[in-house]
Amino acid sequence: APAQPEAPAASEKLRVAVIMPSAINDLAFSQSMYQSLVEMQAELGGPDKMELVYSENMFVVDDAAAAIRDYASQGYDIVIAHGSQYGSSLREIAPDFPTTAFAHGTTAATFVDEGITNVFAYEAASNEGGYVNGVMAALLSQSNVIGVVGPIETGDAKLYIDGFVAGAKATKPDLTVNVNYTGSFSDVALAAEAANTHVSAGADVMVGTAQMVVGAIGVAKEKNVLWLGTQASQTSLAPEIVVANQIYDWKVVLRDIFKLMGEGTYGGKAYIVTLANKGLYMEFNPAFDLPADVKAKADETIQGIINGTIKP
Amino acid sequence: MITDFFSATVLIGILASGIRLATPYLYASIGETFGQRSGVLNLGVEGQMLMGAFTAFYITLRTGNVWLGLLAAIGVGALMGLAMAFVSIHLRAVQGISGIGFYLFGLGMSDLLFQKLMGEVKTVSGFGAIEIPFLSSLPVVGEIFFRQNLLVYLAFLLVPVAWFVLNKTTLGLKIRAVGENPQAADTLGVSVAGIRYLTVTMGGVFSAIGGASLSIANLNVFQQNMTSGLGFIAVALVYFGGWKPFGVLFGALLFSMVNSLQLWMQILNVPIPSDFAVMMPYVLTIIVLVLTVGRVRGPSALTKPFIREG
Amino acid sequence: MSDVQSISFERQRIEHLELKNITKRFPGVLANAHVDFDVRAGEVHALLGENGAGKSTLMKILYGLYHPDEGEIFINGSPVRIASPNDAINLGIGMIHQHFMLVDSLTVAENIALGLPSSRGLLTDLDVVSARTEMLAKKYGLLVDPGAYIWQLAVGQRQRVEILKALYRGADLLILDEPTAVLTPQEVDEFMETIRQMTEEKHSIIFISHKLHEVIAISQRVTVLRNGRRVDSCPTAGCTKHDLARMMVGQEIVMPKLTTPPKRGEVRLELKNVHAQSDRETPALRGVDLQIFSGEIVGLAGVSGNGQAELAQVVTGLRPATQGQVLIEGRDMTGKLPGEIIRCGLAYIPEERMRDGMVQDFNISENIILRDHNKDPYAKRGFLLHRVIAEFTDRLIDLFHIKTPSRETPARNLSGGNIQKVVLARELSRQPRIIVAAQPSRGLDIGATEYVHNSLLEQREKGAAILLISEDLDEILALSDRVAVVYEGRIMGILDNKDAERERVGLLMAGVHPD
Amino acid sequence: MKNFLAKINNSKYFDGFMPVLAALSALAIGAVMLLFLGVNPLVAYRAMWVGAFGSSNALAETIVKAVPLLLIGLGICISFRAKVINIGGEGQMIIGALAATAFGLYVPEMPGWLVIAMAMVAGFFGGAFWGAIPGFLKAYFNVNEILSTVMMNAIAVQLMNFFLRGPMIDPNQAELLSKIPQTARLPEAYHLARWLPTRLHAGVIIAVVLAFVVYLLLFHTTLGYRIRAVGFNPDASRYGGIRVRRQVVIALLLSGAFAGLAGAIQIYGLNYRMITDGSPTGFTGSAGFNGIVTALFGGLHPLGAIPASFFFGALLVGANSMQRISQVPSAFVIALNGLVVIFVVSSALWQEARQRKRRIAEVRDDSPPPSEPDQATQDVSV
Ligand SMILES: Nc1ncnc2c1ncn2[C@@H]1O[C@H](COP(=O)(O)OP(=O)(O)OP(=O)(O)O)[C@@H](O)[C@H]1O
Ligand SMILES: Nc1ncnc2c1ncn2[C@@H]1O[C@H](COP(=O)(O)OP(=O)(O)OP(=O)(O)O)[C@@H](O)[C@H]1O
Ligand SMILES: [Mg+2]
Ligand SMILES: [Mg+2]
Repeated sequence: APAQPEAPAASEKLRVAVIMPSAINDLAFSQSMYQSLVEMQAELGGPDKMELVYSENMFVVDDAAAAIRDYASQGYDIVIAHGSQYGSSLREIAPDFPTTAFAHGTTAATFVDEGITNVFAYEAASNEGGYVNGVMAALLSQSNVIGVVGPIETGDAKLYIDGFVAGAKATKPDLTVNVNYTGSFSDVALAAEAANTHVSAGADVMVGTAQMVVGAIGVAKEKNVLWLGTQASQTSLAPEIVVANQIYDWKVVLRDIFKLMGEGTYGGKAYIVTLANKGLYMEFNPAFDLPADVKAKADETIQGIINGTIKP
Repeated sequence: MITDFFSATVLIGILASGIRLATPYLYASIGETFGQRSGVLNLGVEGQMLMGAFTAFYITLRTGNVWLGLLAAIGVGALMGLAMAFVSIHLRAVQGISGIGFYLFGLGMSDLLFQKLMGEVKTVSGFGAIEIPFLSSLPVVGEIFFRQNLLVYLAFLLVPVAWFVLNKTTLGLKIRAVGENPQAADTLGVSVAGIRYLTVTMGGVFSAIGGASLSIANLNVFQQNMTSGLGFIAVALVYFGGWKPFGVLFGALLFSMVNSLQLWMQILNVPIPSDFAVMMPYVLTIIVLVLTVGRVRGPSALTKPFIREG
Repeated sequence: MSDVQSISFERQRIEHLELKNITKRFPGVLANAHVDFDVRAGEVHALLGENGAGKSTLMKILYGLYHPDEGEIFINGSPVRIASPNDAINLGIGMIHQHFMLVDSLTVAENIALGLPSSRGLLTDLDVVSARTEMLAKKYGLLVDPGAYIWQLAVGQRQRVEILKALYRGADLLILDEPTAVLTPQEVDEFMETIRQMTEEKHSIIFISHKLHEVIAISQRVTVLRNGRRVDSCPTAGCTKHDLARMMVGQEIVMPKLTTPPKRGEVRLELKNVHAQSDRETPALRGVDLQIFSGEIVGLAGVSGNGQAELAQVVTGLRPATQGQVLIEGRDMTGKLPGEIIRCGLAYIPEERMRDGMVQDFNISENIILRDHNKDPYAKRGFLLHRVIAEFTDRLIDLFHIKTPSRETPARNLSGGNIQKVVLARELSRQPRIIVAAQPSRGLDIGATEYVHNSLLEQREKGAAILLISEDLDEILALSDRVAVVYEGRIMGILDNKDAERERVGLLMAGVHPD
Repeated sequence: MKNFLAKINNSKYFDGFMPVLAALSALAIGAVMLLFLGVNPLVAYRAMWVGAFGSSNALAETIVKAVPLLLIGLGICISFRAKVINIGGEGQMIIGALAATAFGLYVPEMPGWLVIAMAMVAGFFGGAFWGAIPGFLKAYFNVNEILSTVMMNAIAVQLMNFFLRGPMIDPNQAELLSKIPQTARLPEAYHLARWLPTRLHAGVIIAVVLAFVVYLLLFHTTLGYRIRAVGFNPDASRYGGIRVRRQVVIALLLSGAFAGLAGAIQIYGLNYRMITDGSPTGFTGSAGFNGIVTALFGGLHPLGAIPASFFFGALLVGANSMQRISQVPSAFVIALNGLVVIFVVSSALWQEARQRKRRIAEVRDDSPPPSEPDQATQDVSV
């Protein structure tokens, strides 16, 4: 269990603002952060102890920039820019508010090298959970064909998918992993058709990342194909076929940041959430009857990654 | 690798998913065709689809009855259509902008309702696949054509029906006349406003059904902005089809099949970047139109409000 | 109006229709001021007036297209409310509009069936409509193919469709707003016959025309409007053209005529074996040879649809010649762009002025520079010189007596005759070396017609080579030094003014060589 | 008093308030929705007002938002006047930005002002190129521009994604785990001047100056004359010696060019690097569509587009501020924008009807005919 975090100033309320590129309930990237923040709020003792405000669907970069500046000037203690595309704006705004903390993900850039000291950076080693999912997928697949539905071929999505492919191939080298990208984060219908394509091509296990995969999960459910999720829990959509989800739990990062803030440090540290630091964890669907040997292999892989014996 | 393309699996896959992808376009584009043939450009299709998709989904979720969901979508589509009709016919608003207004309204409203009434992404059991007895067991064609859900069949049925209504009925005659020369139709006692109200409202209904075909038949989920630009493509397809139902059918199928083709190309490791694969349906639609260029002329009165100033 | 007569299909026949004290205002215009008008069964009542006098407005009120600001309408003594064309149709009123009210992309039968209940309920019954149309057509001598698309028809045929539309709906009262403006003399004769037949069957007819001889020939009564007011009404019997003209414009009008012999100079325009296709992609010109000299007017006579329109378009570069040559002052201009031909000093008064000659949404100044907008003195280095343009426009408004509130008025707000004058002013002020004038007086009142004719003669004096295309034989004979007759895309013959007798020209127009 | 009110009501100066009245009505409906959402409308609208106008920074943000709207609106003024419905502003903006960014990143070092100037030109040409394609297809292949521009938007987004994650990716990112699809940052020297501490940048000057240029172009040059003539009546234009198809291409090309310039200015004035989130509107912020609305609100008049873009900039910025301060869902804000657009565009009729009514009321029974009646014939003697 995590240690009690130290609130910045015991009496004062911590004021947190977050800017997210999609909706707080997208079952994916934005939801992962929102959820972590809500849990942090509970952990710190509710709205009286931590105020939380958010701007969702801020996919327009310069709108986000305006929001970041506005929150900062309203005196929020920390402004979290939860989207890699916001980096440029942060770099510009942060120097104007030296006593406000900023956090930015997913990226590794804190701009410390540029003399900016109040930006935290965080990213997720999503390839780790991807690798674990890949191992399970390979073992679960009877047809030895696996389908992957991606949005655009970059960033977190690509990282996850690369990890997944590596895990699958390491387990069964002759396995076929079919990947297609829909070119969109929102086209649910195309994601569904991408899934259909995988099924036609013989896939009996599928994965995917980003918010449009709800379409693909629907197909998986209908065609009774197994699904492995990432970013947030997707089990509720199809309890019959979701095997497990890699969950991003940003609380690890948030706790440390809040602690440092209490100590008067407003940035300069970069975090990577991993299986080892529990910022990533695998959530197994209890309703899914996962064969024991697969579960064992998964646990073994997780351990291996944590130990460093397996490089995803 | 190239030969893989000609395997039965791939061909069947392309055709079957092409047909599914084409379904929402067909509803929205045929509805839009009626509106445009009578002289009204509705750029708000996307908004109507989203509202239809949400309503159908939510009512189905609440009642467990897809038919009620569909009916509710029809109702909401009719309301959105009526509003569009009122604004463009009675208030004579510039149709291009008012359409964008309805798009924004539908985009925001469907999401707002989604957040307030549901809060999270859920699933329903929508219209299931209906296997047409005997036909569905035919090899190849069985899977492509005869194992789809009800709304897919209806979409394809809509095409000949629309053709028939436009070309063989007195209503169709009025619609065509009103879109070409409303003054002339008016002098013969045809109610230009009445016809346009009808077609634009109908367009709203069909767009909403198109949305419902996603949320309670094909995908069985609702997510904000789930149509993601589909409504605008649907409007473009009306132009592609030269304002004719069968032309629209051709356009919708072409666009959708190429879209599923590109998904296959990615799977079969055709060495082009995924972005270029995704581009293909858009590029090909334009190219086909260039190659098959005809002197199709749109309805002469398209976007022109009718005024009898006196 | 509490005792409004209810509209039903079993209505009574219109024996007597009266418009009383009708007033109608448009922005900036009093179109009708306390106008009284009436018509009886079996009678033709002609409505006369200059362009913009308010004739069409009055008739549109009767047909339910406009709502009067004041006044009432009575049928057989009881007041009626006509709120829409539908009401008018149900009361037995039919109207042939000044501009065709036909849907080009539909067939004749579809145009006729439009808005009528079908014998097959929801489905169209075009075969039934076609059959009935053919019967009606035979009865009134208005032959036309019910299956043809409107865009395929010549104007004369379109006019027949308009009449058939009204007859098909069983109109007791027919409003004919300038129905003859676009008809050939032969077609006018046939049309008059149709009207007579209808009055014999006790139809009431309101007839609007700028051609006084038609009014005299067909009507029993005449009412004259001027500036929206009724000037006078009187029986036609005993009236002469001069009387009517005086009533209309307040003074006598004498139509100008050629009086001097041509001062012929060099060949300005020459066509050598020109071939061209029509819009319907059928051969329209099949080897036209024609020369026009400086200082002369050559009239091109012919029944409409024999290639006149295409000839004008080929000369002006708006239609490609498929074969042959067009020479302007000796230079081969075949296939050149319209812009290049404009620069040769060619003026063109197009037949479809509303469509081709004018940008309706441009104001008068902007229309004045349509053909020379990028030339000195209107523009320098790509910039328009608005002051120069304005001064020039004002001069032309003055010179050509264009009735308009200002030079900033959009062309669409001008009356038909004044639109015409703007085109004329523009074309004639360009100091043209060649003028192609297609149907220059169509739709104009007599005053304006006189003015156009005088202008053409003046240009002839100045040495322009003029090709006058007209379906009005009187106009051709009055103004042409030589008359060329076109038939099926060929020149049937060219007659000198002195040899150009009506009969000879008529025979040539019918494709018959007199000798 | 009553008389006075009637006088105001009939005054033509009141016409201009009709759109404002309409926008207020939309906000009133929005207020009802807010009550349902459990948000105090007064608080929300105050946040909106403050967010758009409340401080010099707010005002600056409003103007910053208005700049691309104005530029794209100017292009729309040109193309719509030629009756060419350019829905491709989104794609043209993207291609313009790509061209301008590539220019700044890959040309050898040069004085800042020169790079900026040339990058603007690159953006202009990039957009022009992307606009010219549908223009050409329309003029010579009869491909409807609504169709082609919608398709070209989608193509541009994919091209952007391809370049930003591939050939043009920030060399630093290429080595990182996250591989954000973004270009390297442009050097300081290449940034457009800013009025610090706000984000207001010199792009606004470019845009306003260009509004006057487009005004001159449309109404004082022969090119503008031709474009307008073709839009009103292609038949008459041909008759007037105008090469109709060429004007169609030019109109779309210019329209695209302004969108491309808008893209370039967003990069050099605001973002300093190009980033994609993969979505169609992440970079453009829907300016390609909103620019159409802006131009039409401005009556397709370049100078009318200036206040119209300011109004929309304020609406968008204010709405975001409302979301932040009163925590209404962003969805509400989008729906509200839709309502405002619908209401304002519908108000044009009232404005026209008022004008018409006034002009009809001016007509008296004894008013003289438009000009002296018999003049035409009086002077002509035969
Ligand atoms: N819808 C309208 N809006 C504004 N003004 C109009 C309208 N209709 C007619 N007018 C004006 O009313 C006056 C009368 O027009 P009307 O068409 O009745 O003339 P007319 O006698 O038919 O002329 P013409 O011989 O040219 O056909 C004109 O000044 C015209 O400009
Ligand atoms: N929207 C309008 N605003 C102002 N005036 C109009 C408008 N529409 C028509 N008019 C004027 O009203 C008159 C009546 O229009 P109508 O349709 O009868 O054509 P017209 O101009 O009389 O035709 P023609 O050219 O054959 O004489 C015309 O003189 C025209 O200038
Ligand atoms: Mg008239
Ligand atoms: Mg007239």
